[in-house]
Amino acid sequence: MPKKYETPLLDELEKGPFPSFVTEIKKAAAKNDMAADELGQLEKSYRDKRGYWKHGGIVGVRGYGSGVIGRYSSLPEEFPNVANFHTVRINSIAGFFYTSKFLKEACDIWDKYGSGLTNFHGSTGDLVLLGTNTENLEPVFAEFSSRGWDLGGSGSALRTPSCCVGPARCEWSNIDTLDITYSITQEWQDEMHRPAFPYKFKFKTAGCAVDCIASIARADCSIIGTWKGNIAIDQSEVANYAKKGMNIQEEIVNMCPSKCMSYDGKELKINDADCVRCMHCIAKMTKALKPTGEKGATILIGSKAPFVIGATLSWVIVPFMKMEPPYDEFKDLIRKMWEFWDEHGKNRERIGELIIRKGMREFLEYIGVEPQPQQVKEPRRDPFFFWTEADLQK
Amino acid sequence: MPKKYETPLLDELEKGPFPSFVTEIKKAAAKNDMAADELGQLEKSYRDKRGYWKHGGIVGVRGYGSGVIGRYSSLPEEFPNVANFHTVRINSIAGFFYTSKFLKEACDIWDKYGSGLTNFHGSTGDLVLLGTNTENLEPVFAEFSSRGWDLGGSGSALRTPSCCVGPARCEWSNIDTLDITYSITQEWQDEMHRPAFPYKFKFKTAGCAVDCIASIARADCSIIGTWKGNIAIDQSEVANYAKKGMNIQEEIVNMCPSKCMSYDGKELKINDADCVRCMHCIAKMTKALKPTGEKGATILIGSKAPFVIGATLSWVIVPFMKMEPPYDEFKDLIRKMWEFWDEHGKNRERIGELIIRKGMREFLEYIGVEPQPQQVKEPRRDPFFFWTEADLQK
Amino acid sequence: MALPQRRTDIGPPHYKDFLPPVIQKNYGDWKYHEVLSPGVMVHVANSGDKIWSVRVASPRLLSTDTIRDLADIAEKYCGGYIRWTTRNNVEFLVSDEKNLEPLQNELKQKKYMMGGIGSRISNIVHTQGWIHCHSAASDASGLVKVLMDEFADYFTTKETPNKVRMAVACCVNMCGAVHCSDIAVVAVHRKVPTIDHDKVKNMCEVPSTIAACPTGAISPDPAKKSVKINADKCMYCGNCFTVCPPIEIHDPEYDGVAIVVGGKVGNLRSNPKFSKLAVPFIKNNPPRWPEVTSTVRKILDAYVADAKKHERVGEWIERIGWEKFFKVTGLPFTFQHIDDFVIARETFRTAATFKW
Amino acid sequence: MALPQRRTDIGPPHYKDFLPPVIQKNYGDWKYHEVLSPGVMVHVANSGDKIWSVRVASPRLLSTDTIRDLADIAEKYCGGYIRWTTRNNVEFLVSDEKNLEPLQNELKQKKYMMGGIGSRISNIVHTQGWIHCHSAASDASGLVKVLMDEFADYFTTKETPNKVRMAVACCVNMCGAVHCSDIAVVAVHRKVPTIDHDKVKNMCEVPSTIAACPTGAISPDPAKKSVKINADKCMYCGNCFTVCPPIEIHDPEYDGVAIVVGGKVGNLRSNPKFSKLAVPFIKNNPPRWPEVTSTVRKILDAYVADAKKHERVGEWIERIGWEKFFKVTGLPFTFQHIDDFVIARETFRTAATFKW
Ligand code: SRM
Ligand code: SRM
Ligand code: SRM
Ligand code: SRM
Ligand code: SF4
Ligand code: SF4
Ligand code: SF4
Ligand code: SF4
Ligand code: SF4
Ligand code: SF4
Ligand code: SF4
Ligand code: SF4
Repeated sequence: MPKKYETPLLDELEKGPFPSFVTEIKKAAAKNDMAADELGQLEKSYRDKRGYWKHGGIVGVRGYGSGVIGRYSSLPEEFPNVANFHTVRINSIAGFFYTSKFLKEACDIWDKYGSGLTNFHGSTGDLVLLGTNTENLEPVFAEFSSRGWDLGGSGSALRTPSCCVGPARCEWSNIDTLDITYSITQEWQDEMHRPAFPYKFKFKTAGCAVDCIASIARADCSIIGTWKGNIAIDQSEVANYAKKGMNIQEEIVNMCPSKCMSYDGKELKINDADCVRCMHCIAKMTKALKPTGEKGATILIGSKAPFVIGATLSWVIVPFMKMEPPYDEFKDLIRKMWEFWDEHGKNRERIGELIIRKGMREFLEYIGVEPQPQQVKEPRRDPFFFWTEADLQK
Repeated sequence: MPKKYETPLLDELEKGPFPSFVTEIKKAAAKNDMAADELGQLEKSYRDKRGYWKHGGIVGVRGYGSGVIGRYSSLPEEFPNVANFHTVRINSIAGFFYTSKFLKEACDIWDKYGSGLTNFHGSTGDLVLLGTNTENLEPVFAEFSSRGWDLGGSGSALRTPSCCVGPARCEWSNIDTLDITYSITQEWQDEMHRPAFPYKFKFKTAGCAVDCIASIARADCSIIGTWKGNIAIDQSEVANYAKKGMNIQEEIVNMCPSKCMSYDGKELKINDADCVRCMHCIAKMTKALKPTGEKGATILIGSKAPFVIGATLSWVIVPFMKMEPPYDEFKDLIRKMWEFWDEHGKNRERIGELIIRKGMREFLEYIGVEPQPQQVKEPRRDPFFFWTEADLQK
Repeated sequence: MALPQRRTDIGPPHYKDFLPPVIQKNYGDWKYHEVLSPGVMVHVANSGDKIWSVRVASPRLLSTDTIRDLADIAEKYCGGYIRWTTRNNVEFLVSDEKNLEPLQNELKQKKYMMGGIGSRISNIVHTQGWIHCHSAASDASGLVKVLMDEFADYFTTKETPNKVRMAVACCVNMCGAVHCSDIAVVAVHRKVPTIDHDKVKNMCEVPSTIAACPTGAISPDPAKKSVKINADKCMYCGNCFTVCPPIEIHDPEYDGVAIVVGGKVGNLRSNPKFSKLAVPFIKNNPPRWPEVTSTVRKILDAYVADAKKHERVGEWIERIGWEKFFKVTGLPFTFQHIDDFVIARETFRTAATFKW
Repeated sequence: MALPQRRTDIGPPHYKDFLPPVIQKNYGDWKYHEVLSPGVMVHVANSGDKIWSVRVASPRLLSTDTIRDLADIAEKYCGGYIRWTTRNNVEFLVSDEKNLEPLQNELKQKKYMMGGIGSRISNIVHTQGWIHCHSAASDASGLVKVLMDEFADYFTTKETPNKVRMAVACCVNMCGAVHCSDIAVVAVHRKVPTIDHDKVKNMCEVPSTIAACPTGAISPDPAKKSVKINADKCMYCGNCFTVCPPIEIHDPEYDGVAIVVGGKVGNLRSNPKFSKLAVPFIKNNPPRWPEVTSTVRKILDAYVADAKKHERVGEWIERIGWEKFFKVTGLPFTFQHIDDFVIARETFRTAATFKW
């Protein structure tokens, strides 16, 4: 029987309508020593207002440099079952689809070899197995991999790519987000499992500019579906929205960022040449509006958390690229980017930081992409700029 | 008789409808040796596509460190009369008003001691006497100062303050731009004439946010008139504008940046609490709209040309200050700023650059101004920030 | 018992094997969707086929017991098909309309919290906190729990002007999307780290420790074969601690959280935006951080009361102006709000336009 | 002849002594104004008094002959009262309506160019150029002359959607308001400066020369007691030349001008804005720089054709988007347009929204 801790503080977090993580830990703690000690240590953190984990060491499964986050308690005597307590990142399914069969199998494995605690999902998109001891890592990996599952990324490596539900269940997807995610994940297994980059690299793929996977904020490479063509309008559906009480002028026309819509109470018009494909009108009137024409993606680079130069959002590198299997054009572009990063990136320098340090020109020339106004919000303001010898001869 | 140069290239610039500076130089050159050589050297510059002036040396009038820009030709043999050819900056009248009497006297002096060429005005706002030889500097100064005129600034000093026409001939001025300019000019003669700052310092005063003196772009301290109160609306004048063909909805209401106006075809309404006092509606419907309530100024700091960190616009330090003679509150504030600059500024560091380097907090605390949301477009984005011991105890 | 044969670099299974048949059939061929209730939506394919999604909240940290229960329910009503959303909610994928009602009944009976679809508050993206991370300056799961308790009715029933995306990060590494969320909580330190010099020499690379500091506060201390920190420059970000364990940044007395607001990631109407600082600091007050929930409540109430339909928090604030945001929320504006980091100058008000 | 007694630090005369009586009387008490023609406006006081202003263009560089003529005219029709505007135009201040007509007749007859009032192109703010400055990479007065010739009808008669403020600066010191103008020309270099090392040691302060470089391209060259320039980092701004004369930056073959657009200083409608790079380089082609005038013409024509009433150039561009600006003007977008200076990252398009 696992040790039972008094948890007066955490018990407070079992109250209230939202499902309680404390209840989850207690469920596991009832039958699992690690989960029990996790609970005990957490109660102590709540009492002392501080964490009790130490930096992770290098720990993992044979042949892999990533996929496991090492973690050690700073109170190993008090909580021996989490003295070492590493998380295992299982590469999730594109779109986060599961079957009950797999889930149950996973639970069986994890109850046997781990804490019985999980995260569905980690912020990057892994299925996180939350804590086990060093000696269980190989068994966990063997169990999962033999069933067709593999580890995700960690460290200075490609991280588990993730995507929005896209074509699987959304009417707006311009690209096959799941297939892209699957394809790049398979393509770059080595890059994911054997850290050789200057720092981490993340892909996130969204089917449209709604960006339900937060790609523009949380991926070194953000792939965002878009189109070249008009928005088809079903005027009878427009009338239906109006009838149901939508104030089309206020809610749609006035909120269009490029002011390219008009509505006279009967007909909705769009000046497609001025549309910036923000998705607002389409999202709010899904039955009436539909993009038509060529589908593809905008490729943006560089978003990340605040360290070291402040948070960044990804910015446009390629305004439009066709995205069709096997995605060779895209993959070649990425390889070029990685080469550039490999050549110039400092240790712990994300690719976006490197481009900011080096300047867009050097990057674009290296990867062979033309300068285009779509890459910038506005041109430079101060008239200091470089000329190459070749430029001067033009 | 001054030397006559062939000027085939410059002659091209006497063609066309706009008054020609070449014609002006020729007029002076007809009777003035310096002007003649200026013309000759300029023709050569046009031919060779390069200037022929050297860096200025330290030159000026006795007891003054500023007011004269030293200039030497790099072709003294070829153009001996401009071998040294310094400009004299006469502090202009606030609002750039003149009388014919003064102008004629000035011309007489300048014909006698200078090139006969002027700039009405230099970009800072001085009456620029364009070029004379070193030995004429003292006489020019004696002639002007004995008539009640003084030199403006140059070098690392206070520069000649300037202002829009303001209350003298504009219905929108919230402050007495001329009086403020006169008062600070008189107050700080020493700061203007004996360079002791880390670098130049400019004041520009605009009566309202239209900013007809470009203060926000070209002054270390921009004083911009504003008000606290409502915009009074004369509905009959509104109707007149409509009658004369103004599309009030499109031209006024839709262009209001804070979207605080409405117009139903009869009555114009303003939600004054949301007005940001941009001046658009007032400027376009001057007969119908008038600010009421308390008048004063917003004090902004820091605009300058691109070197070294890129061009800056001035930003808000004090959102609202009463501006009444003798402007003590304002002057005390400026003295505090200068003290801060004096203490921390590097050589050739403008005050705005210093504040950017040091951070707003240090500056605001030094000058005794509270942090206020009006000072920023938006709060910081990255959650890295300082705490003083005092802050921590709060 | 022998372990099964391990395999390497096989990557995840193909997604197709996890899609319900109706999705496989109508893949990429959806026509529209309708939100039937806060917890239920239906997607209709061009073929006329439909799939219903029933969404329930999840604390993200799930025990195997709970996962088994979810799997059981999915088997009963969804042919075993279930998915998670990008914000960690669970979606039961119902292909057969007649299962919709019974499924919901069972979920209700088992006290699963349905909702989160449409213009409301969905689940809070968050991180490890004291549960598993060495870097945490606060706990993430606890903060999420108390916030979601506070706003539960906005998940299950009530509407907000547009979606409100919240996030919690337990340190400035921000493993959640704090930097682009409508309202987010991020844990921060406020004391200069202390250095265990003896350990630095063995455990840390001096150059990368120096490079880790965003403000250049760290320099070598050759005498001690260690580094030193210029206290005047340090803004307690903790990045040196990340790369060099003997640098200790935690301080229970002074650690706590900041609240940032107004970010978004979607491109609808206005461009993606960063969150900006609303409240620089609230002390850690576990287990229920009442000051945090009441402050977030203030912000949310002001937004709900004043925003136009479809306006996100950041869009609302930009329309009314930050000065008004501080006025209507009653939050104090402090020196901490004024940027002094790399792009500070771009945040200064270079205009004479503002509200009183 | 003996010089008169000099006086020091007396400052300029009091402005009151230079104001026409009607202005003195109605000072600060104006009610409204009306633009009667491109060169004439009347200001009406609350008292009912009026003052007419008649505006004429000036090349700014004036000979004493011309100033005397202006003074004569002012005496004849304005009681001697005259002023200059902040953009270097001349304004005759008429207190007596009956002088208005004769004044205009004389101005016409003497070929003064009346105009510049209202929504049109006014005079071009500019600088010294080859006329007086050592730093000039082009001439300012010449550029102004050819541009104002080109657009003279927009000064005297034709209207633009809103005022168009132009500026010319003869080097990147930008002694005009180039950085916030609707359309502006700024002279630039394109070659790494050369250094006369022997002179550097006597004439320059090494530390301030190094500090002058915006890109950190300059470092000490102790052997030569001079400095050296890292050619890869230098973007030919010329600031080192300003502080250290033996550094030569001029290169007639490679010097020329850039065109920037979209700036403004007023707060009306949109906040003050910086100008942005439209054309990185046009070779100096004196005396009439035809490539400059035709390029500015292209930009102006596109603006006039497409902007809404009251939209300034920058407001127009922001409405249509920069990608469309380059499209409608036909100007090429080059690497030079992409910022790589201090706030570069803030200019990157962090959104998926743009036009094709
Ligand atoms: C588990 C997870 C948080 C979670 O609870 O979901 C996580 C946890 C950690 N992150 Fe993270 N990051 C996680 C997603 C993110 C994200 C979000 C994302 O990927 O969408 C970010 C922000 C986006 C980005 O990449 O910038 C993120 C930005 C960081 C950073 C800052 C990186 C930077 O360039 O600034 C660090 C610091 C580091 O790399 O040393 C970091 C480091 C860490 C470490 C490894 C702590 C450390 O310094 O060694 C954390 C381990 C916690 C633990 O003990 O379990 N984690 N981390 C997420 C990964 C789960 C998964 O694989 O699905
Ligand atoms: C005469 C004038 C241009 C004109 O034709 O109108 C002028 C001329 C010079 N400026 Fe200027 N500046 C003049 C107004 C400006 C302005 C505009 C303003 O004041 O509104 C600016 C931009 C605003 C600002 O202050 O930043 C300006 C920014 C500079 C700079 C850059 C300063 C900086 O901090 O970046 C320099 C370089 C320097 O100070 O060494 C500069 C330096 C110079 C020097 C002294 C050249 C030098 O490096 O020594 C020029 C002397 C030219 C000559 O030989 O006659 N001048 N200078 C203007 C002064 C006339 C007057 O007193 O009325
Ligand atoms: C299921 C999910 C995708 C997935 O792969 O898992 C999803 C699904 C849908 N999103 Fe989303 N979004 C999902 C995360 C997001 C995210 C990402 C995030 O929050 O981190 C965003 C970006 C948020 C932002 O901008 O900060 C997002 C912003 C939207 C919006 C834009 C709202 C706006 O106007 O700003 C829409 C359109 C709308 O609501 O009109 C939308 C619309 C939709 C639609 C209607 C798309 C469709 O036609 O199927 C889906 C159901 C809407 C709903 O839940 O109300 N979805 N959606 C994610 C559900 C998360 C959750 O559990 O709540
Ligand atoms: C005379 C002068 C002030 C002075 O002290 O000398 C002046 C005078 C007036 N300005 Fe101005 N402005 C003067 C320079 C400016 C400047 C400064 C500059 O150009 O460097 C600006 C800022 C430009 C900018 O934003 O970049 C300026 C932007 C305006 C505007 C704003 C236009 C807009 O909508 O953006 C107005 C309002 C309007 O036109 O409706 C205005 C309006 C006016 C009014 C109507 C004010 C009044 O009620 O008397 C005056 C006559 C207007 C006219 O000329 O069309 N004035 N005006 C300046 C004449 C310069 C010239 O010779 O052309
Ligand atoms: S990002 Fe677009 S395609 Fe993907 S789920 Fe959201 S709305 Fe659908
Ligand atoms: S997608 Fe956006 S930009 Fe395009 S018409 Fe709709 S609202 Fe306007
Ligand atoms: S700035 Fe305002 S007060 Fe001054 S002249 Fe222009 S409009 Fe009039
Ligand atoms: S002054 Fe500007 S903000 Fe105020 S009502 Fe008029 S247009 Fe709107
Ligand atoms: S945000 Fe910080 S404390 Fe939280 S999981 Fe990420 S690295 Fe750890
Ligand atoms: S806590 Fe941050 S700012 Fe302080 S020394 Fe460490 S890295 Fe630098
Ligand atoms: S802009 Fe440059 S060249 Fe022109 S006057 Fe100013 S300092 Fe001299
Ligand atoms: S020209 Fe400018 S960039 Fe080049 S070395 Fe000189 S100061 Fe530096």
